[in-house]
Amino acid sequence: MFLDILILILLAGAALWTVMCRSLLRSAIGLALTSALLTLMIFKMNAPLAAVFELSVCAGLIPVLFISVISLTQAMTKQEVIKHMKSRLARFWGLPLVIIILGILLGLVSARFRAKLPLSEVEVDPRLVLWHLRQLDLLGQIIILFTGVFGVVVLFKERKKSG
Amino acid sequence: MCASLILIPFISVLVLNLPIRGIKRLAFGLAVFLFLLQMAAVLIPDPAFWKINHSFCANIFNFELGADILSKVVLFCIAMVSSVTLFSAPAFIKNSDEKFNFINILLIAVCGMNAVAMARDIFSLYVFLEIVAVSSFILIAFNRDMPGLEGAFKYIVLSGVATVLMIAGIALLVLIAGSTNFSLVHYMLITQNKSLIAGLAVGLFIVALFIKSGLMPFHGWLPDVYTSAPAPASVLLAGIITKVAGVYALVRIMVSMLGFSVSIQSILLFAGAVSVILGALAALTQSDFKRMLSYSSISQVGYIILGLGSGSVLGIAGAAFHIFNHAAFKSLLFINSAAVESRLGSRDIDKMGGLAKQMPLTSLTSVIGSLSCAGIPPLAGFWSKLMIIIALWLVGFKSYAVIAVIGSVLTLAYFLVLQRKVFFGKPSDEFKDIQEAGFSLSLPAIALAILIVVVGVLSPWLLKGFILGFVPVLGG
Amino acid sequence: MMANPLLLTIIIPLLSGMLIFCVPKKLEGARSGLLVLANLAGLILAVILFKQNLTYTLPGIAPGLELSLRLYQFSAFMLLATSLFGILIALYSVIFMQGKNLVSQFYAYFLFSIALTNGAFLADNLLVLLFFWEGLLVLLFGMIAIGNKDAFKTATKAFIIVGVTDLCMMLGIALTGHLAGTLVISKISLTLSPLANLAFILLMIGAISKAGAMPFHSWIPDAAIDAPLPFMSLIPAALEKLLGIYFLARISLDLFRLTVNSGLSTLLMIVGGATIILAVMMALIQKDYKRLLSYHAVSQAGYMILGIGTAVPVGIIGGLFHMINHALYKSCLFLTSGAVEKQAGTTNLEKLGGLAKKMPVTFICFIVTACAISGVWPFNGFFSKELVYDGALERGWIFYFVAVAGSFFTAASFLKLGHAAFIGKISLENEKVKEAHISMLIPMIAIALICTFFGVFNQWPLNNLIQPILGVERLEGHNFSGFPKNTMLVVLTFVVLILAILNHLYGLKKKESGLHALDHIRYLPVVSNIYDLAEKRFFDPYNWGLGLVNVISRISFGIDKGINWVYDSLTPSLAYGFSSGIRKLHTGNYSVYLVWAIAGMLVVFGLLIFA
Amino acid sequence: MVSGIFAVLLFAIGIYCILATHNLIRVLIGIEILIKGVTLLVIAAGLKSGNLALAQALVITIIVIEVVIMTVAVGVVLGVHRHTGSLDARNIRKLKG
Repeated sequence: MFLDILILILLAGAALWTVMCRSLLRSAIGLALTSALLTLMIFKMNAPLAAVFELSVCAGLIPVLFISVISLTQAMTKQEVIKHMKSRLARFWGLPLVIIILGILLGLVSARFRAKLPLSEVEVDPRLVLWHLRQLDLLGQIIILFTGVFGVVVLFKERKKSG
Repeated sequence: MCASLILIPFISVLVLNLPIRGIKRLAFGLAVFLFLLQMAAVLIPDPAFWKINHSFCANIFNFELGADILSKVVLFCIAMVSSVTLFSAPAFIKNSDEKFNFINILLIAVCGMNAVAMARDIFSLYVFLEIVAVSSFILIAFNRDMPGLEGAFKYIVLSGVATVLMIAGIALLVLIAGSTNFSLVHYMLITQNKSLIAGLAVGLFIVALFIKSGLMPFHGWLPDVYTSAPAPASVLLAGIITKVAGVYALVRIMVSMLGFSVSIQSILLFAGAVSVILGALAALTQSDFKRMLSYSSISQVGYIILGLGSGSVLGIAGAAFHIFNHAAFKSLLFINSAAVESRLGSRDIDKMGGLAKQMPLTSLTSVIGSLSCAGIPPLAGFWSKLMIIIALWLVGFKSYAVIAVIGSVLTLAYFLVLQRKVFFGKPSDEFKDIQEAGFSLSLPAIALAILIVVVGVLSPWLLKGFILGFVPVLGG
Repeated sequence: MMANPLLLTIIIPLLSGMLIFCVPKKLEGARSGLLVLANLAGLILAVILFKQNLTYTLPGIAPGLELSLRLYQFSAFMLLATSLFGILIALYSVIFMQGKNLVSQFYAYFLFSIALTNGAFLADNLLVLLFFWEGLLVLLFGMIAIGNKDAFKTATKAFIIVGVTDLCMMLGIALTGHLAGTLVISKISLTLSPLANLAFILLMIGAISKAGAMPFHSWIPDAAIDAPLPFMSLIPAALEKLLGIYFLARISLDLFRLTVNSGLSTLLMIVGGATIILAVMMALIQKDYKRLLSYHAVSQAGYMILGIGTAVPVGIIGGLFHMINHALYKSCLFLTSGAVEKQAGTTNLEKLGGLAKKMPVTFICFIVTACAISGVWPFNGFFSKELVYDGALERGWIFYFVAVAGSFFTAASFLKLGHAAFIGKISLENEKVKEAHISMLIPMIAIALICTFFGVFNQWPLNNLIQPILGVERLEGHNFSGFPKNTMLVVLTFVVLILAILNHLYGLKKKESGLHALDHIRYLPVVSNIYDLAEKRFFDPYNWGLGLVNVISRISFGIDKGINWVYDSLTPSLAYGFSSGIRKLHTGNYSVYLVWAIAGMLVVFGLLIFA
Repeated sequence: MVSGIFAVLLFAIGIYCILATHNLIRVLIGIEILIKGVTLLVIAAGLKSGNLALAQALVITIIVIEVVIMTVAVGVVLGVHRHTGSLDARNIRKLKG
């Protein structure tokens, strides 16, 4: 239990760092870190299959996607960075404060949100659930992947410069 | 068999993309054929078709789907608006490759919307909502011009937040009900005492779908998106996508899963009333044709939500009828705006005037669309508004009924402004040599106008059966 | 479903009206043909439906809202009358409207009016009635507005007056529905109570303003000048009178049981009496053919209201008989004025004269119908007026006196009119005037013949058309057909008519001009002052209203302007202000939109969790 | 329970990031953090109610959808960059009123 809470606190911390750090590149790395910590947490919760997906896709693929975008776009000049930093500080200093206060508040009121739980079912393999009970979702996954393909075709295709 | 409404469009997308020479040219015809087929399938009341496990596929595919009259109304609207969009596309998208892509994305969006209309599982609903959302992102940014990209980005942000709220709601349902099936969740929600978590879950769903359907004050993205999307895409978006992804989903979830309570009803009614009035007010001074129509959309969605909020059979029947009507007249009006835009190259209504002479068909059909939207008898829009107002009155929300009537007056007001500025009034010299819009934009407009008039005139004879059809929807 | 005959009576004219819009301008013949055919179909339908009892309920829109149509004795009779006037005036307007502007609009409105009037007669639900009634209001506006260049102003005036009274009627309907618990006309039967009295008065205002009684009449004479002429003989002379009196009869006979000694009955009689005398006095001094007729249209409505207001069977029968008689001869009179206008180019009596030789058929029709309106035996007006006199006498001599005085002035003014227009010296411009076109003459002759028929054989209309409306029970065994039984009254009537002729001869001798034969009345000491005021429209409540607003506006910064400001500036500027305020809130920044959404979310959570 | 609290905290961080940042990529990162929080919530709910298999199935689907959305979003951001030459979110306030 203690380990769980520690991971969760680390997770929140990683998210905070992701949001607040100056460099966009580090933000993307922070996101990967957050995902990795989340993977750890999911794994701790006895959900290894979801954990694997989270690790490979969210901690791997998405940060790579972001980093590639960041590398495609040019960085800011130094002056801009300095100017930017000041305004960033003004905009973001409140965040940790908000998070801490919110955490305490939620801890206080959380006792009221107690659900009456139905009886636990017998543990089944998630793969069986996915393949037998949630076929519609699988179809949805296939379709959305196709949608993504068309999205790439439409949005990434280099068009002839027409002005 | 109703699964075929999802599978066939998807399979046709797959087939169209096979590396066969010349198959791309079939895309347009195939899509038209599919949409007509879908309309026919909805209108033919073959109960066997709508049974879930009908054919041999039952052994392989195990889809949780179902269709009642509410779904059928929406399925019909989907096919109707999509075919209209398809017809209007060639006027704006000239490049044949781009046209092909457009048709593919349109088919995928239709596939997603059909699934949303028939889903009986909250998580599947979410998955297909996302398919619709992603395809609409692509459609908005289709031209990759700056306004389109800006609108798409705003939609991505707001829709992303809505998605997250919805998954959170699903998580809470998993926690308290252990399932995501509509009827199971409904059963659990009834049997369990009203816990705070259940209340939170309801709130999350309502807010998520309010954002998706663009009710005030969750509507910020909507005018920007409708305005910035390419003309055919905005027909699709305004006519059906946000209605299915937001409004229909909300109606479905309320009716089949969450059920009504006093506080939920008061939230729905309040948000509906605010949207009706503020949407209409905001539309009043717009100078962009499409932007005015998009605020009008917000206002009309408010009516649908008012009908839903009444919680009665009549109100929900009225809401469903209004979804249909809105699909008809709003896509008609967007087609009109597309026609004007295609000829004038501008959407600024302050600069237009006297187009009724140069574009008589567009002018006439837009008058029919506007009047139907403002609820003038005997056009179709009148009946659905009447049903909603009567439902509100009968249930006892009399002040909301009055608000609905006032909103109707405001609707008439801004459409009068629109008509006066665009089609009547002084013709401007700048646009002297304008011709009537081409065949591809006139044909859908005429078809929709005829549909509005015919449905309106026949309504008194059809409505009774229509309303009675909704008794099992609310009962089950 | 669609083929239900009751619906057909509404749908046929409605559809043909729409079709007329679609007919291209060049095919004038097709338009006219469509107009006549649609009316002919209506007439045939009305004849077939006559003496039938049918009900038809529109499929329900909402539970508890029963929208039904009902055909029975009374409405069948009204339907027949409407379609009769429809076909005759249609024939007439085909010629009259030749070469005028906006013909297709006029034809379409014509047919729409027929459709809506039929609907109003058939309605068995106050809401349905109101729907058709308000539709007529819109058409009224449209039909006047397509007249000459001042017509728009007159149309606005008519719209405001009739609109205000319709508003009263709407309130009355709401109140009646509240009291009776239903809006189905055939199920309502209220006894009089203070609240019911109020409801009755509100409904009555609607009814008598439709019938054109004082003080809601003032748009009619203006419209007579400005609107297209067939409109006058169709709407104010025929359809609106029929509709107004029909509704008045319905409310006093069916919806409320009007009793003899009730204040409402007296009120109706006072309104009727005042309308008779005041309007006819105005008619006396008119110098325009159409305007004079239109004041009579107002005045004659007074007889009907008086008759129904007496609440005794003889009066009611008289009032209803007078309604149909009046519709007949007044539309014919308007048609003669139209013929004169078409042929001589003017209806100004100063410029007319000696047309009897040039237009003999028109003149004969005029004579017949003028006799009918003045109550000369053996024309129809005589018999209905005698019945009304009888009823009025039963309720008090003063009402009888007013009615007879009205008759005197009516006769006097028609003597003047006939003299000025048809006899006397012919002016140079009118030397070449010819008789009107045959298709304009046919309706006139037909109506004049019906007038005579209804007079000589008054047993037929009374026994077959009018008396069954009241039913055997309420007639208490009386039969009012045949020659009037009260010989005293008949003699008095003849005396009055002779007096009128003598008066005319006296005036003629004094002024030597038919037009000015009544000037001695015009310039009687007190009367002349009143007339001066009247000519300045002093007695026009519409003008009172305007004057009042002006006076107050002068005192208190202008309520007139204030009201205008509310409508023209405040409401729109509020709306526009809100609108631009809302627009300014949409900054285009997605963060702002997201903040709204999050704030909305928190509110929703708050409501759901803590409520 | 504890996971629920942290899910809300992640949600708050994500929303704050979207609201406060001026960089389009960071907006997407904010959305990513929102999804992270919600993934945690789904798994925790599944664990608590004994429906872990279902929860895992849902999470896998969510992740697939997330990737596609992010890909399309990145495409849009690149398009904006192509037009304006920067990733500044203040550039996309042209549509208003």
